Amino acid sequence: QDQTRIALVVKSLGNGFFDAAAKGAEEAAAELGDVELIYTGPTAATAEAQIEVVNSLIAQQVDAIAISANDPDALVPALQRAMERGIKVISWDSGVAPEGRQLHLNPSDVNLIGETIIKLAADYLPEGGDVAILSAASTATNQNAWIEAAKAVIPEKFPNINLVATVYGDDDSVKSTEEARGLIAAYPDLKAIIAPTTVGVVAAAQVVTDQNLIGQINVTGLALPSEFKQFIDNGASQAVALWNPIDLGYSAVFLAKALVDGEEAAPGATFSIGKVGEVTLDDTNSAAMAAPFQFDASNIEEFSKIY
Amino acid sequence: MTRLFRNREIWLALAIIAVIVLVTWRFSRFSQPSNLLTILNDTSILMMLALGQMVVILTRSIDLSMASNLALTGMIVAMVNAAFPMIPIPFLIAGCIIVGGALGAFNGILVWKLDIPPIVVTLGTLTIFRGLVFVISGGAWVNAAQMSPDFIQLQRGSLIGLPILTWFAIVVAALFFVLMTRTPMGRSFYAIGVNPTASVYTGINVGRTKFLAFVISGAVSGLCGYLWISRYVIASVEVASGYELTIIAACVIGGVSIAGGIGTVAGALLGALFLGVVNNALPVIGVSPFWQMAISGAAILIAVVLNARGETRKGRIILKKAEVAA
Amino acid sequence: MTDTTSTVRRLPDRLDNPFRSALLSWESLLVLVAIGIFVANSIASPYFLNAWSLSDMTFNFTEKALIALAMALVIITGEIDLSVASIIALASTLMGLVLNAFGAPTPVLVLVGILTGLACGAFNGFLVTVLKLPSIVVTIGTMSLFRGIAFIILGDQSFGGYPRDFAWFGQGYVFWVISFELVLFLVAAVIFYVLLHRTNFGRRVFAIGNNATAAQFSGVRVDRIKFVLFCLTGLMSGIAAVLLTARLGSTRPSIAQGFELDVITMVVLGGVSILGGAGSIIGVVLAALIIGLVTFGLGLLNVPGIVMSIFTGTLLIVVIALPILWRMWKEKRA
Amino acid sequence: MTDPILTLSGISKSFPGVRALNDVSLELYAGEVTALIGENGAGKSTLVKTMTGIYQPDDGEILVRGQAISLPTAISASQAGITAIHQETVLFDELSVAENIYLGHAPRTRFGLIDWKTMRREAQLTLDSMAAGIDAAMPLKELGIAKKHLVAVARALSVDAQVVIMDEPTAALSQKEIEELYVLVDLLKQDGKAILFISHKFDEIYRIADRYTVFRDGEMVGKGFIKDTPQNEIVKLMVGRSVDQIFPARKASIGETVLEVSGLSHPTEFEDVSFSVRKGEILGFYGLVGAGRSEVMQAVFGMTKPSGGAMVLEGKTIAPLSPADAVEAGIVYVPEERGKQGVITGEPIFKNVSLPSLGKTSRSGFLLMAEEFRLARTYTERLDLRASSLSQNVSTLSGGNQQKVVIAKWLATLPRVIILDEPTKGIDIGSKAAVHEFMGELVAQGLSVIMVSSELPEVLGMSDRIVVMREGLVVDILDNENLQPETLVRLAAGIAAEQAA
Ligand SMILES: Nc1ncnc2c1ncn2[C@@H]1O[C@H](COP(=O)(O)OP(=O)(O)OP(=O)(O)O)[C@@H](O)[C@H]1O
Ligand SMILES: Nc1ncnc2c1ncn2[C@@H]1O[C@H](COP(=O)(O)OP(=O)(O)OP(=O)(O)O)[C@@H](O)[C@H]1O
Ligand SMILES: [Mg+2]
Ligand SMILES: [Mg+2]
Repeated sequence: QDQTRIALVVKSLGNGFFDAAAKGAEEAAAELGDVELIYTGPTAATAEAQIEVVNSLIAQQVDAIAISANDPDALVPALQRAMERGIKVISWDSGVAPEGRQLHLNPSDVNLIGETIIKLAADYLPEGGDVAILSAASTATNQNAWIEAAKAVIPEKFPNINLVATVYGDDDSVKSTEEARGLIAAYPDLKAIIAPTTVGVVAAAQVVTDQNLIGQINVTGLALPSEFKQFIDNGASQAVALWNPIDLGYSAVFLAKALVDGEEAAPGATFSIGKVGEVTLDDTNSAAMAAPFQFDASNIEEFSKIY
Repeated sequence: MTRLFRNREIWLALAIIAVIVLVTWRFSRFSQPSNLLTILNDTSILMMLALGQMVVILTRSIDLSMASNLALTGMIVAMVNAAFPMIPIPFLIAGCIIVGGALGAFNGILVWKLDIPPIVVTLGTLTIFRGLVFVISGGAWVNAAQMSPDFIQLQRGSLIGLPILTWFAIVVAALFFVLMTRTPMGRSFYAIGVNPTASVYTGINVGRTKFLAFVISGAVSGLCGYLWISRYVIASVEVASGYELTIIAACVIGGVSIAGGIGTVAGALLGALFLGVVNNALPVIGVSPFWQMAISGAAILIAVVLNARGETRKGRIILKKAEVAA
Repeated sequence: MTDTTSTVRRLPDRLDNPFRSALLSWESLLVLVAIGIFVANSIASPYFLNAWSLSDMTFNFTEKALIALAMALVIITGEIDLSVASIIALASTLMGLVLNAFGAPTPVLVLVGILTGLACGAFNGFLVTVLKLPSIVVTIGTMSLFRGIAFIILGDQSFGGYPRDFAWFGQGYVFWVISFELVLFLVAAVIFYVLLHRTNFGRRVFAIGNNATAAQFSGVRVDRIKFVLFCLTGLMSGIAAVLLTARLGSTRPSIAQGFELDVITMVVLGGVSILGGAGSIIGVVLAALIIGLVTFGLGLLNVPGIVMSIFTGTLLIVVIALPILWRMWKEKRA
Repeated sequence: MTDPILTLSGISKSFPGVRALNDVSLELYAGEVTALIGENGAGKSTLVKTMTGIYQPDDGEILVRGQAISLPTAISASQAGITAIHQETVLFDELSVAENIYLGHAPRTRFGLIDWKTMRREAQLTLDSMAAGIDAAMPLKELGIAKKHLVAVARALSVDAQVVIMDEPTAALSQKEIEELYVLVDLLKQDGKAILFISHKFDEIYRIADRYTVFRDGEMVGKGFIKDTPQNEIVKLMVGRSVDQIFPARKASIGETVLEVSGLSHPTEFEDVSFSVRKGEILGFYGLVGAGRSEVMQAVFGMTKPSGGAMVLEGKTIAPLSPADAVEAGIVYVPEERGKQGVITGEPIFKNVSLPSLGKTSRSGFLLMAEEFRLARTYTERLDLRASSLSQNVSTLSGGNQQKVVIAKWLATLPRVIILDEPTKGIDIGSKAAVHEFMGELVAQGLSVIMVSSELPEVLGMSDRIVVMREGLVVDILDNENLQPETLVRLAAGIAAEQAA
């Protein structure tokens, strides 16, 4: 067949972040010309559901799979089978263990993200204080990596920040809301909630707004500007950060296409990712796309129109 | 007095108070009125859903589709609000009740006219309704930014010191109380649960009564669809996914017999409140979130064992001696 | 009976023609449905008719179908087990635990998985038969409890690093495209068929489902049989846990979330009466196949899983409703 | 001669496979009791249900005072002035007595809500007028079975009706309550109500009925005035042949003791129950309904757990923990509630019969259907079971034939002791004689039979010895020789004790 069929598999459909990524992927497909994009994923963010999706992609003999995984290990056997059948496999956003993919595209550098999320809170806490993390699923690879990195950076760079708890909202708005309430109830001196997930950050900001704690508790983390604008506006949050998911989807398609076209994924290799620039693989065949971008009152209006 | 203590609602209320006292003992802030009111508010939606489910369970049926109904109605109302923000909220609420009721009526018709077991019907509509959420929304979420301020703020307002959401629960509970104790329809739910064949002899149309029970549970789900979406300000496919079991758990803890015919409004409310208090207490006393699930599972089992103890039918007693002792 | 000896009437074994009733049975309806979907799939997707595709398809349902075999028996007795998916989670977690803590070899892992399932099933069975609690409530409770324990053990961690020979249970092929999972399922299906339809045990299972009180008055050890069935469901869940863990190569506490409803859908679609007393293993096997065909076929068209669930939900209701509508229509005409 | 209040004519009703009623007619007259008589399955209850809006007749018309009416629901029947005490209990355990009486026609307040106060008051009035001694506010589940039946009667009387139907109202009542019911029927008669009375007991039919109508196999085969018709004529109409009401002579030779029960106790139901039964003996258990006889039998059968006592079967101490243990030991029990405890409705005859004997009809746990059919045929044919085939569903059999299936099931296990709990309750006269005949055969074969019965003639006619129970205690054990019925009644009702005191 003449068209290159690339499947963009996301953690779950309907998530604004991934919809934005899909938009970028479409752009890339249009730019490359001979690419047919299949945008798919489960509705509930589970590994089993993703495996079924991968199985059907294998049966359809697509040329490449670019996946943001719900579990780094559970998908390995299925993806290995895909590779055995000649399908190119890359992971992006949330990675798969190295043996289950040919390369991984990090949205940004793990350590950089870890530092950024703490810095977002610390910047508005000159005298320091208690902060807590509201994460996504306890199994989410990328969130866990960022939290590890954040914990590592606290003692030396932010000694007066006291991380009191890490809780998990499973990227479910209800669970996230409950966990945020729990944090506020359990830690009366809490000064900031850091939610490195677009679902959790909205839930936490809504709770802070509902409980009239604006000004006392600052919500921060990783947020989609379009979903989060109102909370910057009402002061529940001072600033959040995120990379550009459109660029992420765009880059993933470029990388997948490059592999299909015969480029080798090996440590040190450099790939062009169209208008975004280029990336270089490290010794685990991972690459980082760009530094996270910070949104605050000064620029949220503008970006909320884009994604 | 002994009769009072045979009453399972009393025991449940005592259990709830015990949990509150225990937690307060370590964290005095827990029993502050404001926190207790917050818990009540947090539990309001579950209370209403439990009441709807109770009516269905009383008739020896079960409605597994309530959470999906809630998600579907919620998505519809969110999309309508996003598209036509000028429609007044009371109209939207009425619309939710009608849509939810219609979805419930679909379950009810299958149970009534085709005589398919309710668990099968609602197992099917559980997946169908949720699938429809995806179909109508195309998988996209409706988020806070797209909803009108009124839509979000209505339930957050307060009236005589209580949030509007709590008032919704209070009004719904009062309506259910009148329905279940003072109307022929309410009594017929009990009757067909206790003895369906005998109900026919008293002129009750068993199928139609079940149908009505499903319409009621559907209407409640619909109402809660709006309340849920405006509370958590996000409408997505996964809204309240798996919540049907929590609703049933609340009923069971509240002493609603899964075999039908037994259950009270107070019981269902307390059952929901019990889950609300426990869920609220865990993070406060610093129990790792990973313990939460196991603890609520154990709570359900303990409640069921205790309820069953109370329910061991003290059939009739023949021996005079034993009668005196009892 | 003084004068009856002369007028003893001979009772025939049966009046209806067994061949004719087999033709009109639920199973034949399911066979038609299955063939219909198979043909539709072949037309809709060029990738469907391919040995490897069909083999991959079986992975989508074999673990659930294994549990459905045992669940069918539980439902025939009028009980239900909603905790099966949580049993998988707990069994998988404990397998991971013994692997990571003691480096246990594959046979020990398999044993731990199976024994955990059995123990969980026995716990359910105890609550249902000894404490006389309704099974639907008990298993809603243990559903949270079992998975909750997995969460306590694992927290945000995962267990991985399962040995290669262990992975074979979930990924290995016995012959060409015939996977170990499929073979195991077929063998189990035959065993369950014999157990339910050809043994005294099965006959008693049906009797309990039809009228547990009368069965007990007839000397059937109702509680013992129910207890065994809950253990059996636990056991099958344990086996499914071994397969699923081996297939995924890792354990998270959220493993197998939502399986219970899929399993019950298979059982009900297979013609097992949710009210107890009726059902067949052949029906359950066909229903598993139908659900596999539907989901895989729609997957090939990249239909999202949630939309597939509309199809399975509708299929469930329509397949149950059709015979009823048919009967009503016939009655109206008569 | 007045015109009838209610006239049924040309009524037909079919169920899938059964023609329950075929062109039957019936007239009910004000101030008179009409007895409806027929064998089990003759269609009596079906007719009642068509008259009360529960079933719709396929054909025919119902006239009230000459006006043709249709009764689409149970409520329309009570509005038309027809009320009934149904054969099945129309009662709700979890509801209060008052609500049981008024469910479906409860008094309302101005706002259309149920008026609990009025309801309770009216219910209490009705109950008191019957001298029932029941508190209307009580939950029904706390009443004994006989009192429950009185509630059912009160329910029927709470409707202001011209036609009162009673479908076997005395089946679950003891002698004292039966007498009170007769008084009630007389009062209704004086009020000018038309009463339809269904019963299998001829003594009571002759006592209270004015007219009779006889059904056989869904057809009306005769009617007339009771006082002009001798009993054997009605019986002949009913069964199509003449039947002796003579109990078979007991000719079995009584041997050594087979089962010895001593000091059997239960925390709430019975205490210190001791008796023994010998080979070839029929041991009768007499008592008022609710005396605890069934509970004792179920304890012997391993169904309920006794709190104390011992049982010795043929020299071996046994302690059955479940019916399965009892069956293995050789004790079997034909329960009182046939539909709930006796037959497995929904399964065919042969599966019902073979269920306790599966061990014998199978090879190493695997079913052998041919063996099952053989076993089932042997025993059902011995009992002259009326069925179309062994694969017929037992739920489609009449009550008497269901009872035969239960007995066949137990005979196939070759028991030592067979306990029959109310073996002829609700069974028509023809089948009754067959059951009695058969009990005679059982003892002749060397079995021991324990027969629980509330019917005096049956107890006196069949038993070798009689155990009388009252309120969970054994009052006396009597040899059945020249026993006066009065003795038994006095013992069972505790009158003797009072006189002595
Ligand atoms: N709902 C039903 N479905 C099928 N057959 C029925 C149904 N109800 C009654 N029958 C059949 O109709 C016939 C008449 O039954 P009915 O209950 O009227 O008898 P009956 O005269 O009241 O007997 P009994 O003295 O035992 O109460 C029987 O053969 C019975 O099996
Ligand atoms: N209050 C009650 N509620 C429900 N069922 C009852 C009640 N009282 C008695 N029964 C049932 O009615 C039947 C007769 O009661 P019981 O066993 O106490 O009396 P009995 O002396 O054995 O009388 P019988 O002559 O009817 O066998 C039993 O099957 C019992 O379970
Ligand atoms: Mg009758
Ligand atoms: Mg009895």
